[in-house]
Amino acid sequence: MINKKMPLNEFMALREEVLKQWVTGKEVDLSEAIAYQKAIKESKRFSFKLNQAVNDKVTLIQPRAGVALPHEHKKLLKVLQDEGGADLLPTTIDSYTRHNRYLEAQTGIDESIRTGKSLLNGFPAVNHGVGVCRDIVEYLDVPLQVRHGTPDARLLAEITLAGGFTSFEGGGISYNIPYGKNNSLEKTITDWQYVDRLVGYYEEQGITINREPFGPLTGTLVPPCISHSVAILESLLAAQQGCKCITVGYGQCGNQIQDIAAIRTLELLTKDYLNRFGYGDVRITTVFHQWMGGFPQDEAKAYAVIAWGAATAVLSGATKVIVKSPHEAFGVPTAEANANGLKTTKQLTAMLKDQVAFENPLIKEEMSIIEEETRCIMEAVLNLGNYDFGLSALRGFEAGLIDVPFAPAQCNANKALPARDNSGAVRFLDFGNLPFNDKLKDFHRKKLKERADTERRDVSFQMVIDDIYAVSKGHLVGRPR
Amino acid sequence: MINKKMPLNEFMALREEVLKQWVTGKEVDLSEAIAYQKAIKESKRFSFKLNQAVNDKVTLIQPRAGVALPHEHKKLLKVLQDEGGADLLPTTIDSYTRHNRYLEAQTGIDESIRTGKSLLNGFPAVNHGVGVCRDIVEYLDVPLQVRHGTPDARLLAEITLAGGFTSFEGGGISYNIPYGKNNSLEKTITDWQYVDRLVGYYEEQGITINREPFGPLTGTLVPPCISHSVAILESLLAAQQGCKCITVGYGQCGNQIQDIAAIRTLELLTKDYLNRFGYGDVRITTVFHQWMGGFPQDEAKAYAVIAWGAATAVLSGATKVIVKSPHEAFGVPTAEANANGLKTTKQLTAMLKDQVAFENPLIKEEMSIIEEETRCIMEAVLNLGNYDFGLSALRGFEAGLIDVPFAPAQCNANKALPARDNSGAVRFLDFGNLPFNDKLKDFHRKKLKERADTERRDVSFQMVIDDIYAVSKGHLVGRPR
Amino acid sequence: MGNTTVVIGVIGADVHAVGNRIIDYALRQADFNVVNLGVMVSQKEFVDAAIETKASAIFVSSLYGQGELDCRGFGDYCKEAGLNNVLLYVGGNLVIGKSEFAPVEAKFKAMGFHRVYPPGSDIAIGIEDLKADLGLGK
Amino acid sequence: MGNTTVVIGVIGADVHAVGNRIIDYALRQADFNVVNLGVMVSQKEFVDAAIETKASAIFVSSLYGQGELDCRGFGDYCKEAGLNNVLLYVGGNLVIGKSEFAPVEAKFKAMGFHRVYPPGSDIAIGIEDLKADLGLGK
Ligand code: B12
Ligand code: B12
Repeated sequence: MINKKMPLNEFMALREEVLKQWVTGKEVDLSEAIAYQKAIKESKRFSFKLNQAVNDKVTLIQPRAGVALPHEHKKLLKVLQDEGGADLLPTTIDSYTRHNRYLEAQTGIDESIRTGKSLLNGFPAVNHGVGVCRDIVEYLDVPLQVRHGTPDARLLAEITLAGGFTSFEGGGISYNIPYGKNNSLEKTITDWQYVDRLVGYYEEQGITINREPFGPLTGTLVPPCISHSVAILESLLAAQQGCKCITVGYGQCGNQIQDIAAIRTLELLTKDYLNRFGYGDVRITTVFHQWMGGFPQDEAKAYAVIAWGAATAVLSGATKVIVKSPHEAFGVPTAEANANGLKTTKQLTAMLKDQVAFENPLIKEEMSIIEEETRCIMEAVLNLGNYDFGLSALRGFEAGLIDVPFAPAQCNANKALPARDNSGAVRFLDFGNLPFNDKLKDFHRKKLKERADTERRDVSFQMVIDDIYAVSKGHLVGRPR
Repeated sequence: MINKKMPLNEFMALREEVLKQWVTGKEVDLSEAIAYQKAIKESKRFSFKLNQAVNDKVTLIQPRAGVALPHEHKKLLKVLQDEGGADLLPTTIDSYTRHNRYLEAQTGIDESIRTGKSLLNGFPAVNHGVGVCRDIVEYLDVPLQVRHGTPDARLLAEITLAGGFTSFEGGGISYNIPYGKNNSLEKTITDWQYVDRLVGYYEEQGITINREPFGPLTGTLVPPCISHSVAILESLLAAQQGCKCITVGYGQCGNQIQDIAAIRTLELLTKDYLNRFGYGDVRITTVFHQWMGGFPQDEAKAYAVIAWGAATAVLSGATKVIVKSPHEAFGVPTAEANANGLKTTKQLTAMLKDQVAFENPLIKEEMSIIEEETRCIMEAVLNLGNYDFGLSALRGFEAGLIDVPFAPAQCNANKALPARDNSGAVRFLDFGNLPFNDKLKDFHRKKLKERADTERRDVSFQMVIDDIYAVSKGHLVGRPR
Repeated sequence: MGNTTVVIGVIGADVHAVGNRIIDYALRQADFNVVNLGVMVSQKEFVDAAIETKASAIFVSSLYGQGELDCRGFGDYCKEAGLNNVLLYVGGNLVIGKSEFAPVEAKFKAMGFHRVYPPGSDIAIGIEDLKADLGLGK
Repeated sequence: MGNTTVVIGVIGADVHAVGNRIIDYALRQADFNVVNLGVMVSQKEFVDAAIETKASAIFVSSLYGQGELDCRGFGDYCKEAGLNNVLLYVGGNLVIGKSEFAPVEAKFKAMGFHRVYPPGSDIAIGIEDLKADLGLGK
């Protein structure tokens, strides 16, 4: 990890190594790639579309999607664009590629060809290489983003950016903690500084690549202050490497007041911290993820969850919304199911876009809670790391000052536990080592006591379990039944 | 029309006539019917379930449904109860019965038997008679309501109440104006006084039958003050005949602020007027109808509209919500499609029930607009009719002081024209003879001017047409494109 | 087209008035004479109006699902009344329930309608067809 | 059941940790010994742990869709390692995409699993089955 923009020569030396990780690495020629990116027209650039959305006050819609084989992948994305009306397209990467297991990914590709169906849960972009990526990007009319969950995404970034993608999701924290087990945080942050530096290099050449820290983390009862802290740290890290267009994200918790307050504070706080450290020129937009936890199996019920997410996204003023499908509880959706999720969402983003945003004392109150919590965490973390962003993240996680619920990563403390309060907002049942002041702790305790009293039971881990299942069983708060 | 509770002897004399209208009339024996109703257990009574919902602060869900043949109808309702999770069940009556064309209804029944599919758009309860109704009611576990659109529903009420239904929708205004062409308002009000008197009679015997004026009227851009005025007048008329349990309704307009304000003012104003005329003992609950205008054909989009209606219903605090299906744009839904609409709705009524209702200055503002508009209409109408409710309604419609947009009835002025403002709230583009004060008129004009300016066109009938199509085309406001 | 008359209305016990109002408006915008019988129109009222106004076409709407019962024999009835050259169009939600359109179209063509329109059809298409069928230029 | 051990884990490159945590909790509540290998567990790790702890059963979870590739040959591998009497259960979102369960079940049984569970299965059912298969009273 370093605490400054990586010097060009070091970066270039490192690139040599990275490009050797898989055979397709040699397809990347950076100056040719810059020229290629320069030729991509505005309407197919992420940064342009996001700006437009901000100006037009609309919320863009984007699915997740990826299959093993290029022609199938093209067909899929085309359906999502034409039928689903996606404003932005993804390319979701398969799990072998995410773990840099390119050999296994190759088996997956071969088997998929043999059996005629995708046996990978995403598109193995590294194996396919630069040319195939370009072919896909050229085939479509809207901007494309790489969405994955890759702790070491250096080669993936090289190949896909040379391949014409104009946005890249992830970060050294958000693609480690929820997405791995034994990855050192120091290494993933370092590797993502490389990715950010690459994006920074493109920026220096006049090409803006959008960067998007992964907001929802484990998708499971993550209180806003946790994901906000991660988003801010990753934004600082990215800005430091020269990224100028960042989209910070948040996964819907389900209580509309909390969700609206979360998106608003996410934008305000990220801008505030970027300003404070001299990155006031970075453009910040927001992404709202429709409910990321367990879904109801019934499709009619899944549509309800999707629609509620769409409505909240718009009313919160998010720049874009990531869309789920009615197949969510079962498996990777068919193109049709995926398009259906988009259509449900588009109907609401369009129907609600003219509606005045809610102004509401409860939202204000919730905003000040989230802001105070996030500042408590951020100040403690930055202090501990001497205002070195990477070090702060590292030490912050070590000390449990940031703690992501239900994360598989061993570098996460896993002591803090969330549960819903009586109105469904996500609070802390156990603070672990979160650096909250007494006032905040009292607030959370009071909120959970209210619920416990209503349910005539004690605050306990059973509540957490009940909350994990609640949405899939048709509720928000997991009440005893 | 009379302006007092109908004397018992007059009522009983009239009953003789009514029961002769069709052969099944002679199956009705009032004292036996009272005994039958007394034996129906609480959990199968509308009034009980509505009270419970008010106490528990939940929003109940109810579908529309009806087919020609009894065994098919039972099967259908059972699916909606068991699969769909309907809290309350309907029996929607076919259009021939609604127009007292029992002979044609009989042809419909016969043809349906012959072809093996329902050729009627509802259940012809009069033709089937008391015994069949009871059989249906007994087969199910939740309360049943008659839903129809019948200008002269006297015989239908006699048969279905003797048949064990515990709620009856409609009213002399709301089942005339949107549902007929040449029906005299005087006659329909008189005929509905009979229905209310019948319900009042049951009440005197200790049986509470819920009454529900039909809120949405033509379902097409009806501003709240219009449907509120009708609901208040019909509540007064019903209360006068002894009804004690009334559910007033409203059809979703689509702007959430206006919709929430509408449900709140509907309850407040109805109670206020009932109190003022000495009917403070009538229990008032509310029903929110999911979007009643043209639906999108695409099912994923229809789900979005349904879900948005469900969410708004809960956040408005309505006692129940009437549910649409994803087949709405095409035709009477299959049992499955109907159950799907219910499931989508239930997911949201359950997920949102714990969320604190929105308090919001915009809602307050909208409430005071709706209240002022409604009071303008009500005071003018009551004045014109010397505080005789029936006469007030009659003269009010004659004078165009109440004017329902797009109504087929010739007794409706059809001069007022609605259109959406810039944020999608329904306003008046033409006031016709609505008795609004200048302040209100200025408000509406200002609101429409705002929209016209945004769209760079004049306020005109084209806006109205665009608004009629908008939701089915994926928007709320019909902007030029 | 100012001297071409179209009779429009909603058949049977059907009261859906909104589409009717829009069809009225659209035909007038396209410069047709419109005789609008409104909602709840019987077969006889359609035919009488067409005879009386020397109409070139009848636009029947049926939304409420019972159109199959209401429209039976309409073609024959028109012929009997001597309306051999009058174009008969029908549209709306013609049958009960969501169903494939082809059989519905066949069914209504068998009843004597020249053109049949699926749910939610854009009225502009009906007007284009009418102009074509009547040999009127654009 | 305090002396009956179950090895649990999420196979392959799969990191879905939530269900694993709940299965852990539920098995302990039901008084089993639990050896939880967490996420991203290889076939070898499952087998080694089962041998080492003399486990009676292995609960394999696979959520991320690539279970079909990850679980191949698991039964044979267990047999080769001498785990003939160890019960092999598998559950989660086993294949890619929403699909009928019967063929999926057949496919995983052919790989040597004794029981196969569809998406979102209640873990309580798995525990009941385990007790039955092990002949343990309720
Ligand atoms: C939360 C979530 C995530 C989180 C996980 C956080 C974490 N580290 O835990 C995040 C966002 C990081 C994530 C990432 C991914 N996810 Co994910 N995720 C989900 C989601 C929404 C919920 C899973 C969950 O926690 N459920 C709650 C728990 C309690 O239930 P459970 O896991 O099903 O387990 C219970 C039962 O299944 C059963 N059970 C499980 N195993 C066994 C075994 C036995 C023997 C028995 C008896 C019972 C049993 O008991 C458990 C306890 O009740 C599901 C979809 C859904 N279910 O709604 C998708 C889902 C599992 N994810 C999916 C995918 C594809 C991915 C990604 C590849 C995503 C991507 N496209 O970016 C990555 C994979 C990363 C990786 N390498 O694994 C797919 C899998 C597709 C498929 N099978 O076809 C799903 C189904 C979504 C979808 N429809 O596309 N995901
Ligand atoms: C608003 C509405 C009502 C209002 C009508 C108010 C009024 N008096 O006008 C109210 C609430 C009163 C109502 C009542 C009923 N309704 Co209604 N209603 C609707 C709804 C939601 C919209 C209709 C509408 O106004 N559309 C907008 C206009 C502009 O479009 P349109 O009517 O389709 O007409 C356009 C085109 O179809 C086309 N077109 C029409 N005719 C023709 C003819 C030709 C020749 C051509 C070229 C084109 C053409 O051009 C028109 C203009 O663009 C529809 C469902 C939907 N579409 O979403 C149900 C619907 C039509 N109603 C239905 C039913 C069943 C009823 C009731 C029996 C309801 C009940 N269960 O209580 C009663 C019937 C009463 C009666 N006797 O007719 C069903 C019909 C079912 C079927 N066919 O299988 C529908 C489809 C809903 C459903 N899925 O169940 N309804």
